[in-house]
Amino acid sequence: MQRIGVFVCHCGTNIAATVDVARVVEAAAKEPGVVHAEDYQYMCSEAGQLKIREAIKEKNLTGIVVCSCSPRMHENTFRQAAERAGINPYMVEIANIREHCSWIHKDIEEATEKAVILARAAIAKVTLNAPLQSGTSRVVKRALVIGGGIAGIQTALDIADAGYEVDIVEKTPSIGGRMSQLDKTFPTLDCSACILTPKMVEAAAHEKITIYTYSEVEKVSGFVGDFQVDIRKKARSVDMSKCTGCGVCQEKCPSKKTPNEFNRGLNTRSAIYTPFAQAIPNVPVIDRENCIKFKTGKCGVCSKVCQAGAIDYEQKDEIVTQNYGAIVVATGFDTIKLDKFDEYSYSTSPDVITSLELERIMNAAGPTKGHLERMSDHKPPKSMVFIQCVGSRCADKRGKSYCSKICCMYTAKHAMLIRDKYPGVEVTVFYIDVRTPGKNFDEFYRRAVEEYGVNYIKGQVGKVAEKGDKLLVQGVDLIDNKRILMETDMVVLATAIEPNPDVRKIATMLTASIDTNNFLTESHAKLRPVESPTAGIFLSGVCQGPKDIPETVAQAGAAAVKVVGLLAKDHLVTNPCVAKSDELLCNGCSSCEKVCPYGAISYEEREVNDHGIRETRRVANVNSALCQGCGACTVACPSGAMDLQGFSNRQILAEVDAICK
Amino acid sequence: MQVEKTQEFRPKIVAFCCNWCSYAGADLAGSSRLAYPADVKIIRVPCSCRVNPMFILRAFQRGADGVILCGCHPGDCHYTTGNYYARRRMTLLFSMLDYLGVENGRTRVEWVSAAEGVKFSTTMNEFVAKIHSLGENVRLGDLRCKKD
Amino acid sequence: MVYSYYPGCTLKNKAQDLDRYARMSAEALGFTLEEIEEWQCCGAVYPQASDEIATKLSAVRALNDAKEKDRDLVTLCSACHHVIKRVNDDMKNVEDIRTRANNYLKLNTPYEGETKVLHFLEVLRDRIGFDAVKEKVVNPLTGRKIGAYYGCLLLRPSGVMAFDDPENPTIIEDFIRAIGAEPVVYPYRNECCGGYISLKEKALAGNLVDQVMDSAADKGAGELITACPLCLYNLKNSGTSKKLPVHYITELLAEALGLIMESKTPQQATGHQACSSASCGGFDPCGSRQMDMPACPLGSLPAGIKEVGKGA
Amino acid sequence: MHRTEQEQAELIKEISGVNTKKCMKCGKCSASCPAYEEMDIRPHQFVSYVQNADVKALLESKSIWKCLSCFACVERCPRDVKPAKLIEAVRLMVIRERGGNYLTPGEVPELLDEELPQQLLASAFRKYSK
Amino acid sequence: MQERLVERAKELLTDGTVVRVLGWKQGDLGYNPEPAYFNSPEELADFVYDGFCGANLSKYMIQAGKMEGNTLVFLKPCDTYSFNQLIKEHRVNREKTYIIGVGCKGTLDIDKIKNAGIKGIESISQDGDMLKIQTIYGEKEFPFDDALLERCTVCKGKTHQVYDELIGAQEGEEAGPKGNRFEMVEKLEAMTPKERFAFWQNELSKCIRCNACRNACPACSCLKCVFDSNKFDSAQKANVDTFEEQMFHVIRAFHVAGRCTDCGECSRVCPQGIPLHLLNRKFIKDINEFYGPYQAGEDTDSRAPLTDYTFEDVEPSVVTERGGKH
Repeated sequence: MQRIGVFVCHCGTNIAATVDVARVVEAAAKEPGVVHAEDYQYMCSEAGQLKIREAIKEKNLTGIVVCSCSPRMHENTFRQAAERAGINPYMVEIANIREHCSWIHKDIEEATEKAVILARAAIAKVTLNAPLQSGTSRVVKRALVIGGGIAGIQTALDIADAGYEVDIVEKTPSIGGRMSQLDKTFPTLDCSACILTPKMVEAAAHEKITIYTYSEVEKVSGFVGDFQVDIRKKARSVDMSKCTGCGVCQEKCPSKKTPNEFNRGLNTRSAIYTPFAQAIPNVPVIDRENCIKFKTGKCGVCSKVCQAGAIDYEQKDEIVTQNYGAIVVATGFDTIKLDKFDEYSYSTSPDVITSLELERIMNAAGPTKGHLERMSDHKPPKSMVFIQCVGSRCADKRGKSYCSKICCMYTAKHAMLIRDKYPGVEVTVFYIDVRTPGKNFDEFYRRAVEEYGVNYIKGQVGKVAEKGDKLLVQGVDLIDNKRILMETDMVVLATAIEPNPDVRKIATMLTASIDTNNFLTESHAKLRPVESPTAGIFLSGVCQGPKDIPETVAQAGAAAVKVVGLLAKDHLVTNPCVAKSDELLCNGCSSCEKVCPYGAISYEEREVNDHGIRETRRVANVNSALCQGCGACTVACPSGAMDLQGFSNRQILAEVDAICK
Repeated sequence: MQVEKTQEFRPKIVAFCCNWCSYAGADLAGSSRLAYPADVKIIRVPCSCRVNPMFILRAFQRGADGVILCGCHPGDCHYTTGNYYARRRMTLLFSMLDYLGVENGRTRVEWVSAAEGVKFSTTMNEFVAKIHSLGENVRLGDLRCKKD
Repeated sequence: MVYSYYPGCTLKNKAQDLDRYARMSAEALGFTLEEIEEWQCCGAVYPQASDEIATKLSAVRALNDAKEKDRDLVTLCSACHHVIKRVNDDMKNVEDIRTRANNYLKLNTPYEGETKVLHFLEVLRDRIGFDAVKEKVVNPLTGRKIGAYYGCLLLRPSGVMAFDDPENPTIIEDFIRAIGAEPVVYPYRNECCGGYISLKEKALAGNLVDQVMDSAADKGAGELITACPLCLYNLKNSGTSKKLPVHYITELLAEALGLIMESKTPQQATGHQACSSASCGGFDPCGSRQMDMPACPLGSLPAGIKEVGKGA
Repeated sequence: MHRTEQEQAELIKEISGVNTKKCMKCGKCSASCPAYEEMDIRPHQFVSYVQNADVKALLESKSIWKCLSCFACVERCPRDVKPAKLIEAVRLMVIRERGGNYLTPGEVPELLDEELPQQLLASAFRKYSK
Repeated sequence: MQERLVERAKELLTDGTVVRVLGWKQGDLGYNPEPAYFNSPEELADFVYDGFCGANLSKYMIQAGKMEGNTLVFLKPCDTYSFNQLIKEHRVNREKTYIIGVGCKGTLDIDKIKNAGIKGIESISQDGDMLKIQTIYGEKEFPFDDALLERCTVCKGKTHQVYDELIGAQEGEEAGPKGNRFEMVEKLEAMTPKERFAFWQNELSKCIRCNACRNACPACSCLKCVFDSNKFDSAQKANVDTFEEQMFHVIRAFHVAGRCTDCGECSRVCPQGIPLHLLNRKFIKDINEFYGPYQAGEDTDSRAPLTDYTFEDVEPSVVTERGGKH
């Protein structure tokens, strides 16, 4: 028979104001097995914990129940207290009488009665608890970073600088990400390439960093400390060890009609290409879908002109399998498709562009060599209109419900740069709200207005219509309450950003959760913002939520520290609340194996001794390092052979019985 | 001879909540002070897929008037797929209970995320109201339906 | 294939061409428009208020008629299509309206939005296929540059109408291509011409029509086509800017299919049957009175209106 | 029956089914409205006027007769507020409560012309009178 | 037919293909043959195969598979679904089993004959469409079709799903005209909850917890039933019995949901005549409607409905939404 101690917390007045704590103690003391019951102001305090430890020792307690706040808050605190007093930490149960009771009920009678029942359920459960031993698992001292943008690069650099191996997997032919497409960065107006390129070079040169470009994560198995990952290195058709990066192949390639992704389709590229001049690695890839050689079998120009003999049409995709202790997701973002916003004529007029397209137009390496011009007739504009919140803050299905956060600032940046470089261009910004929280951000925006004469009009635009070779912008000025009908030369849409669509696939592989907008969910919105709820998975950059470059870099560093903290350990303590099969009851039917999301259950032929009968049976075997303790198998098992430690059938039934009594 | 009950009907309601979403949602309802009746008692399970139909039947057999199972939204399961299995199991179980002629309003599944404190509270309020309208559970207590 | 067909009041007199050419073209394309019996005016304006039931009943009757015959319901006039489609959506999705409407109508079985409402153009696109239409064209309208005028009622609100992309529709352009002409895309093709208020707000309607005409002319259209009698009237009669000819979609379809020799000038298109304005006796602003369709005596329009006025 | 402005505002919300609190005051409804310049109170203001129970001004506004019911505001609103429904509700309140028909049969003959389609009269009566 | 089976069994025993035969042997009455092992050609003298050999022998193969040497088993078409399902669940050893698929004209329900007032039965033989019944009161006749078990009136098919050879049957044989096996389920569904409750109360009240259904059911093949182990036990042993007793049939039906082949053994063996198959069929019907047609035992590798899912599965609320009758 267990000797149970019950500890009821007042939580100041949080609990005590609505629950008659003394009555809970009194009722608990009468429960079978309870040999000690007391209450205290703050059980989680050092003094409170001391009370628990003393009672355990004095009364020889074998299990304890703490009636307090949510176990999500202090279960660990009390488990540690129990352990310090010499009993197994899993002999602790929490009755949640704060979040689930005192905070939501007003009537003291009702709340007290409920608190007593919750305490009884916890007592009934703890009576059936058994000491559980945590196992250990190894930590592979290597990290994987998925995505080679500024978030991924920074995370990799910080992990590598701490002395651990890091691999970056990047889907496109070069690392660099969105930031490499930007012209200048707010609020300081540094050239984006000037600050990014050195980081790219540093990452490439770092002895601890391996970069897999033109590669994708194909399969992930394992768990925190020991993930096994298959990386598909897509065939580049160019031998990286031979290519000198001279670029002749790209010049001579006869297939030049493919939309240039890096320039957002504003111009075209050759079928063999590097996305941009500073690409790392500076080795081109052949886009086989658009290559004449691959489509027709004829051509082979690139191979002929390559002096290094690096072109390899026979190259195959390659699978690299590697083990990692931690994985960082840094898959970044893209702008949303604008096909649902045709009132702004994006799909009909080439002079209506997105802000990211404008970045490319403004960039000296872009399709117009940095000259501001209209894409329809290549004439310089005399006036430009910027429209904010296109697709952001939309409650309807056309757009995104959230604020994309970066648009207000980059629009101010664009407006300022244009007014600075082309003072003759009239710039008007239609806004709903200007949101500029951040150091020197509002000052930046005000400069655009006050020093550069950018015309900010409050009011969302209703329609952009082509009229002759102009664009007619139809809106209202909400401050003046009057109609605006403005003819302009170019319209720039501050398009909402969304997580890279690939993230769904990756999240599924990693069993990391994502929200309704496809952003990865953090473990705690405030206190664990760079960790996924799935152990060993960390988040860096916009894949977690909209953010600008400084925030991304900060988060990348934070994720790196969390990874380093994990990799610094030699072993991890595993959760002992895992499934366990009773070999004497197991039919060997495989039902449990089919529902296990972790592949933690295998079957083996084992000799069992069933009350004297020795025979070889096919029985389930749970790998406790892989099992995460969901319990799906326990219900699939018809015979009840499979049970979950810490949440056993008998324990849950005991809670049910106590509540229904 | 039955003594006439003067006491107001106080239903017994068991809510199974998965640890990652719904239990956290219930915590959020608590920290947001979103009230729901004290008749609801929550049992924490790691995942909605841990809930064996036997637990639910046991609750009814022991006098529960309503049982509700809350889990992560489909697609958001902490264990990736647990709630999909739970969804099938509960669909079939509820349909069977209905087939046996017991009020199917006494069972419910609701997907509540950790962020949906409001939904948790409204769901519980609705569910308690529903159980009030159905009254005390008589039929579900003994599914063998044995006549006296 | 036989479809139940709801012509609506205007197609029975002022817009007889729209109606007649639609039926002729339908037969040529292998489907039949069978007019539902004893239909009533739809009221021409969708009653948006949640407490209006009586004004939705004529649409429900038409919908139920099609349901009983187990057919889809085809419309042509944009206003009728808008009203009937939206009422159908209410009957399907708004419990309060469904219950109350059924309480009024006391049908054999309650109507719950079962009928599928199709616009004539949707039949061409989704059932016949524009490629099949193209194959039947004997007299392609080659060289004609035609602007599609969608107006507002076919497209919006897009959630319910589900007709086409509300901001960049293509169905009429595809239709124009099918009959061998060249579509001209212009930005104001989905902006309202102000037809509804053209009775009393001449100036406003005029401005809006000018905007549409100018926009279409700017992009090089030689003529406009529409499915809406009200738009056609307003585009022709309001505004001050230079006018492009306006035709009904079915008129050009019939022409391309070789059913009539050539499309008439705008004057001819509707002018010759001015007499049929008569059917005002059947016109009913409340949309709940029986219409006496086939023979309405000529010239009783004002009288009919007065009568209704008195009754109201 | 006399109602306070607050009650009238509630009634407008009820018969229109519009939740005025969803508005984020971006002005896209007004920016989209083809009749904007003819209106004294603009579509986006209808939302805030109802929210603030300034119903008297709305009942006297000429805007209610100018709305084209083209649903551009409904289609383009990013918050799904449906200003057109509010305008319709105010219009109904006028023609129902004051008997304030905006069109009388007596006016009709002089407004007619040869080509005028039936549906224009039908819709005018539907919109302007009860 | 019986002779051909015996002859072939003797051959297989003699040539060493198998060391034992699992079949049916004559019971103490003329209409109650029972499953039996035959270890030598001589023992086969007691072998019988007639319309009363309803017993599904698949389940016995779990035990037989553990014995030394190969076993010959005779399976009727519907029994092979059960056997396949047991292969899927790794419960039987296909390699050690020699299956003769036997033709089946339908199996008979003695109670239907007795209920028709025929008493003192000594033996029954078949003559064309009629049964000739020798009773102590003389010979009686009874139409074969009227004596069929319910399950045979809605026969799943005459095709064997797994076999080594066929006797008295052809590959791909069609079943005769079939009734709608869900007819009674649908009838129950159409009742009010009160009527349904009354129906089940009446039926399940007859249960004497003899476990015949559990013992006969090929899906109920756990080494140890949950009701016999302490896995779902809580501290108070006395109450456990009531839980078991009160929830037994529902839990049993749930445990075999998605695995039950609808072989009908549960109802056939129930001494109280409870239509237990109606519980299983409800699950089968729901599974078919919610997740697409599924027949347990049709193959050995597909995922069972309860160990599978799709993202778009119906929500449990579908039960209340479609219900309507309350």
